Amino acid sequence: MEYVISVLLSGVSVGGQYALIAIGYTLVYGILRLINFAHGDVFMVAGLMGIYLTASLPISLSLPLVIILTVVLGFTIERVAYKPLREAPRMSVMISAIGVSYLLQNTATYVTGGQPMTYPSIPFLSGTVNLAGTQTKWVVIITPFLVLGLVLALSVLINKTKVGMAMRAVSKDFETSRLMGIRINSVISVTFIIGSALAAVGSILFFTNYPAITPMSGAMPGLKAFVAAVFGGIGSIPGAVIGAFLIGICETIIKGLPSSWDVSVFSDAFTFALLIVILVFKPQGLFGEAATDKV
Amino acid sequence: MKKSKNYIPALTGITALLLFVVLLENISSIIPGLPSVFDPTSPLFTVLKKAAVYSLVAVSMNLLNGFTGLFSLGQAGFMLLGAYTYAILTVPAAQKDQVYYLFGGCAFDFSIVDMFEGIFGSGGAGGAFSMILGVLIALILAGCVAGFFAFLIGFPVLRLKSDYLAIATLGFAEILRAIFQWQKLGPITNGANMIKGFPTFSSFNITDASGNVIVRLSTFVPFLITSLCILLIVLLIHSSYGRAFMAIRDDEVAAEAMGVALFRHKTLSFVISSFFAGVGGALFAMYVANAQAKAFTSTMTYEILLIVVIGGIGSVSGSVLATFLYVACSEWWLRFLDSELYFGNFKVPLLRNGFRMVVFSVVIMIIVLFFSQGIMGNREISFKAFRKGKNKQ
Amino acid sequence: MKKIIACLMTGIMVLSLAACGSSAPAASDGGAQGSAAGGDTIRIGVFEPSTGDSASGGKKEILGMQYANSETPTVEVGGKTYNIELVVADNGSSADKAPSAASELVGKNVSLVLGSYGSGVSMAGGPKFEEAGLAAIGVTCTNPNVTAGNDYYFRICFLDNFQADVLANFAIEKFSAKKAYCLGENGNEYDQGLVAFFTQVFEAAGGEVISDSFPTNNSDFTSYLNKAKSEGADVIFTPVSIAYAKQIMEQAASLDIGIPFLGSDTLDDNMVLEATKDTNLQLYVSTFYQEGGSDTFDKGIKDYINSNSDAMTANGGNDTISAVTAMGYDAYYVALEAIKAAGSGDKAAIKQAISGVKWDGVSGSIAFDDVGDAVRDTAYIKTADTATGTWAFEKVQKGSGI
Amino acid sequence: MENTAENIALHIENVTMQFGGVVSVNNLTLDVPEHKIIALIGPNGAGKTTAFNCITGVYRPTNGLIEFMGKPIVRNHPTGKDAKTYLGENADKYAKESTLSPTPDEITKLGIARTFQNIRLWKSMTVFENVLVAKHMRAKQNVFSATFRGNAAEEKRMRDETMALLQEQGLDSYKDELATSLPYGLQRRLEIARALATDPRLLLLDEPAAGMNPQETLELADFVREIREKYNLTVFLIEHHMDLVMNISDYIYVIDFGSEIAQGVPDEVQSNQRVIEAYLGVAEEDAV
Repeated sequence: MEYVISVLLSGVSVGGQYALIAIGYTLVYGILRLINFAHGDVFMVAGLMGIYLTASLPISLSLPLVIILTVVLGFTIERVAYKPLREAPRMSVMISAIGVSYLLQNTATYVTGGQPMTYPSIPFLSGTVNLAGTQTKWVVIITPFLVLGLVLALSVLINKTKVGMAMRAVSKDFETSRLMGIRINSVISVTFIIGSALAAVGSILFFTNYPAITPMSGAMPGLKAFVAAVFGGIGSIPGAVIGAFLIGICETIIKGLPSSWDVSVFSDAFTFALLIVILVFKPQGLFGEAATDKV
Repeated sequence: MKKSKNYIPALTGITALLLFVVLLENISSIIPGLPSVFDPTSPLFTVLKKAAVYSLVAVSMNLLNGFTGLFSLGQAGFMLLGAYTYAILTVPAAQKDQVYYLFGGCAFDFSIVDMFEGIFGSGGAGGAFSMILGVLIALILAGCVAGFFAFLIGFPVLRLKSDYLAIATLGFAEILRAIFQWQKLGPITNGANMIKGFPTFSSFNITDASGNVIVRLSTFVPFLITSLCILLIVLLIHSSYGRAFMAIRDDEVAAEAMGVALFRHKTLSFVISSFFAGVGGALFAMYVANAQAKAFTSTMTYEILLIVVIGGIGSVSGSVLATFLYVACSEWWLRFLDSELYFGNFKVPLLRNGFRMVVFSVVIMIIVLFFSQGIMGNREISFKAFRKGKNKQ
Repeated sequence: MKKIIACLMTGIMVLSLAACGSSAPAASDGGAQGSAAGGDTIRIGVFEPSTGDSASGGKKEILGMQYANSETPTVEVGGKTYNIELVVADNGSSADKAPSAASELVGKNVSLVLGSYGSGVSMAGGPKFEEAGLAAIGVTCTNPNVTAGNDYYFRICFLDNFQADVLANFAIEKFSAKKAYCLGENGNEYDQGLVAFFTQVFEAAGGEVISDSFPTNNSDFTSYLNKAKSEGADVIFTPVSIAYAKQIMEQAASLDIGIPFLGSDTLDDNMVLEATKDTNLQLYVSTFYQEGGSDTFDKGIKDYINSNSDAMTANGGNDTISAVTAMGYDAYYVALEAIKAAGSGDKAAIKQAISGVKWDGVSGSIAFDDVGDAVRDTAYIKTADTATGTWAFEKVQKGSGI
Repeated sequence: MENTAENIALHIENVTMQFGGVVSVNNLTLDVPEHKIIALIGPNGAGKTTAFNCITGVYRPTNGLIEFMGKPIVRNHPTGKDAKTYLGENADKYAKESTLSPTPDEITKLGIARTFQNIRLWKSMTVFENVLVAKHMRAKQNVFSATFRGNAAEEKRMRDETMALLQEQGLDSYKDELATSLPYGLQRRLEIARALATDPRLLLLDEPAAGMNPQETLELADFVREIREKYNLTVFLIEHHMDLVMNISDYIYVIDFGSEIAQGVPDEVQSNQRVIEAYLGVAEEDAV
């Protein structure tokens, strides 16, 4: 029983962290139809910033600064690497995203010297708590609630504010929205800002829980978060969150299966198999809308 | 028609290139005292070999991404299949126990090369002939296995739209890697351990009885195989099927309306591209002298994709050119960026380990953003263009 | 536009060729190049990862060689004094970058090669050295296949099967362990090899082994650790690379796992040690060298690290001595012995000479068997002192002799 | 049509196409007799192109039957979720028979070729290649014979035929130009030439005169008649230019909101009150 609880606990917390990244993917894809391959690496860079900033500044100052700098990074990436390619084929933008991801990983290798870096322990979050006989970190308990809170705030933003309305309009029809006088570039920037801010929060939670950061740390969570976004139906925020929790939980359950089956190595492969199955049988995901191509 | 005549200069060019490679490889033993760069062990030849291998993979990816408009990121996965097929089939049976030491030998207790040695004898010319034949057949089988898996996976995923296809094939490659690393399949794949001991490029060097190399062919062989494969791809691109692929790339709906069976042609392109990626994977295994699933990561696919972009999506010669530049820069010319450099007492700033890759990725971003056509766009280097230039003068 | 690129590329080409030209002196015909090449310099190639997963270990190994080089920068051969120059090539921790790094060293006319940390890269680079007739001395590549089938590869460390044997015996002797949980990275020959040998020995002794593999770039180990706990394992054996080890230790600490960990030589690293500080973890690692084994070496290298900021960074920001550093140090001296025995910087002569070299290094005495492996029958076991954040010597452990 | 003695090339029966809750084509039934020029007209958004897409296999109709040369080529009835939300008629009529839903290339192979409302030429290919690709479908070859040039005779035949076709269409002087570099009128003509290269018996033209001036439109009318004679074609077209429609059509179907509102020879249709209303909108103010 204890064991089951511990597996579910880590599943929920992993899922929550994926959810925060997945929202960034789903928002960007909803609007630009771009798989932002660099998003996972932005998440990794946010983690590194956390390390370098807390080394010289107090936590209360450095954490907000991490979020701000990550937002700046996300915004800059959009302006420099994606905006010039607005009229180019979708493939070019995706290649540009892969290029940015490559650049961020290589720069991180250069800066850290390829050494795994240790994330600082954050008071309270890093503290341990005993839950039904299983010891765990506070961050594990807090993550799902924080995610829910952020998602609620985000849905208010998207459904009740003018910016949110513009975002919805742009994701429905890019060209018409432009004709209707929506400033596309600002909307896209806002999207990237929200996505990056959430990735920064995600990085704080994730790396508090799993404190070693290598330049490749962002790639896997990034890809999985993308799968979660597809699973939930791309463009749908609740979909992405539910998808992320499901994937997080499935993954930890697979890892937790009896060793004699020797299937725990397939926890990542499972995510991708799920992706292929979803794409083939229900390409619009759980909550996405089916789109028909106009001929 | 006129078209067929254009192949004559192209063939002459390829033959000349191959002869040049043989000459280059052996020049240090013919003319002593040349700069060390011509030594058979110099980085020049390592780079040439790797570039030859990569250019095949890049061209195969270009066939899919550039000529058929299918954005697949599964290239590393198909290379993995090719590499393992080749390795498993050619490791001499006598060495299998040593290589598969964790698993008490391999489930496939035979080797194609051994099989032919049984027929033609293992020494002298018979041995050489057996090895060449065995390697060739293993290479073809490597391609076939990759092509077969492409056929299987293509059935569900080729119906997907561009970026979904990309992510699904990427996922497929990751799944393959996990399977090939699985310890339970160890008797076949050697689990996490690398498979080694199979014939590599150096096995093609002609040696005398005491093992001294007389004629080096270790760079020539990858060039020869790659040239043949690329020639096949070019012939395909210039055939009726190649035109149909390009029609799909330009406008899928129109292609279908004009009678191009969309799914069949997409599958065809995917299988052919994967076949050559499989052969490329086998050549890669020959280049690194081992096969290990760890090497075939998505980073490798990205690297090849970036080569294709640098060379120009839709240009075969661009891909080849870009591969040689890319490999030479990343593995040889730019290596100096990785070590500290002093001019007198002045220490050049920034230079330390990892800087090479940073510079490299910045250059790639510049190309992607500002020179999105790549080196060649969708044009080709051809003798025709050459002649045109002459006529203008 | 195309022209600009063309010009740019040509520019880079010319510049870099020039750079290559200036750094590598024009050489030499075939055989006696080592001595002819640099005049009075003998070059030793350092084939180590300084980027990629194993960068941390590779850098520490280089550190040992650099320190040794600063201590003894010359060698006297045949009455003439030669300067020793270390030529470093980064093999990027990956098998596809290793061959070109290897030929980079070959191209720079080194007389022999030291390295690498990690067996995979050594196996990938090995054929290049063999082809060039260049001997390589593996420092901490522990996979049996590195030297098997390659006449030119030697090594000064023990092998995986020996190490696994030692640890399995230690687990039985110290903890009377009946049940062991093994965790390794999927697709990593080092991890999986050790787990396999450990299982053999442990099961032969009547124990039970449960093993799991995690996928590359995995971060969440809590499921695995909880599983070990719920299965009632007596020891957890984690022969994983440094980044994962660090992650596992951190997570184990927060789970209050209460089971002793056994680690292989890779865990003998400051970063792992740091992760155990102020926790109640029990970590035991087998290693090549224990700090305190040679006072002069300890003192010397600490001074070297503390006086050199680059060295400090390479060592992870403190002056704790890693075993791989000691191994790098010993490897350098073995190389010097080989050069002396060969009587020149000629690579063929050196290759011939290596198998006869005997050297009492800081990590013990070193000699080679017919395969080219070091003859070793002991390993050091040390434990992490969680209060002080240092390693404490546990015992010298012998294998069961399988 | 009353005259049943004629062979019917294309027969559309009870075709309904529903997207979600929107019925684009509603219970459409019409006949296209062989060797005739038949027009399908209607206001914007009436469902004309959707009807074409159902015929050519781009969409699978929700319900209905389409026959070509007397053989059923498309047949479907609402099933599963569609059955519950189905808003059209005759849902049970085809339920007993097997469904048929060929892909567009299979339809083309049967002998139905089409052009597009918004020109869809292959932009990176030359005029010559654009037509040559359309020959690919009927070539006797496989990927091996094509790659190893075992199909040289077939390839030569394809090239010769393409060249002949271009000459007939007066496009031969542009043959090495990029298709998209042609003037608009010629691009339309090239699209038709490309469709002809598939050896069709029925040609579907989707607004062939869109964007043309009156002079060009007039020429187009002659051109359509000419190719009908030359290639023994049946033509089914969608058009907005009433001059053109009235000029060349033998018979006209009018649809609005997916349903047929009128049919007849040009004169009948021209004077039909419902057609005029549909095009001009009901003058509600006047009616009050």
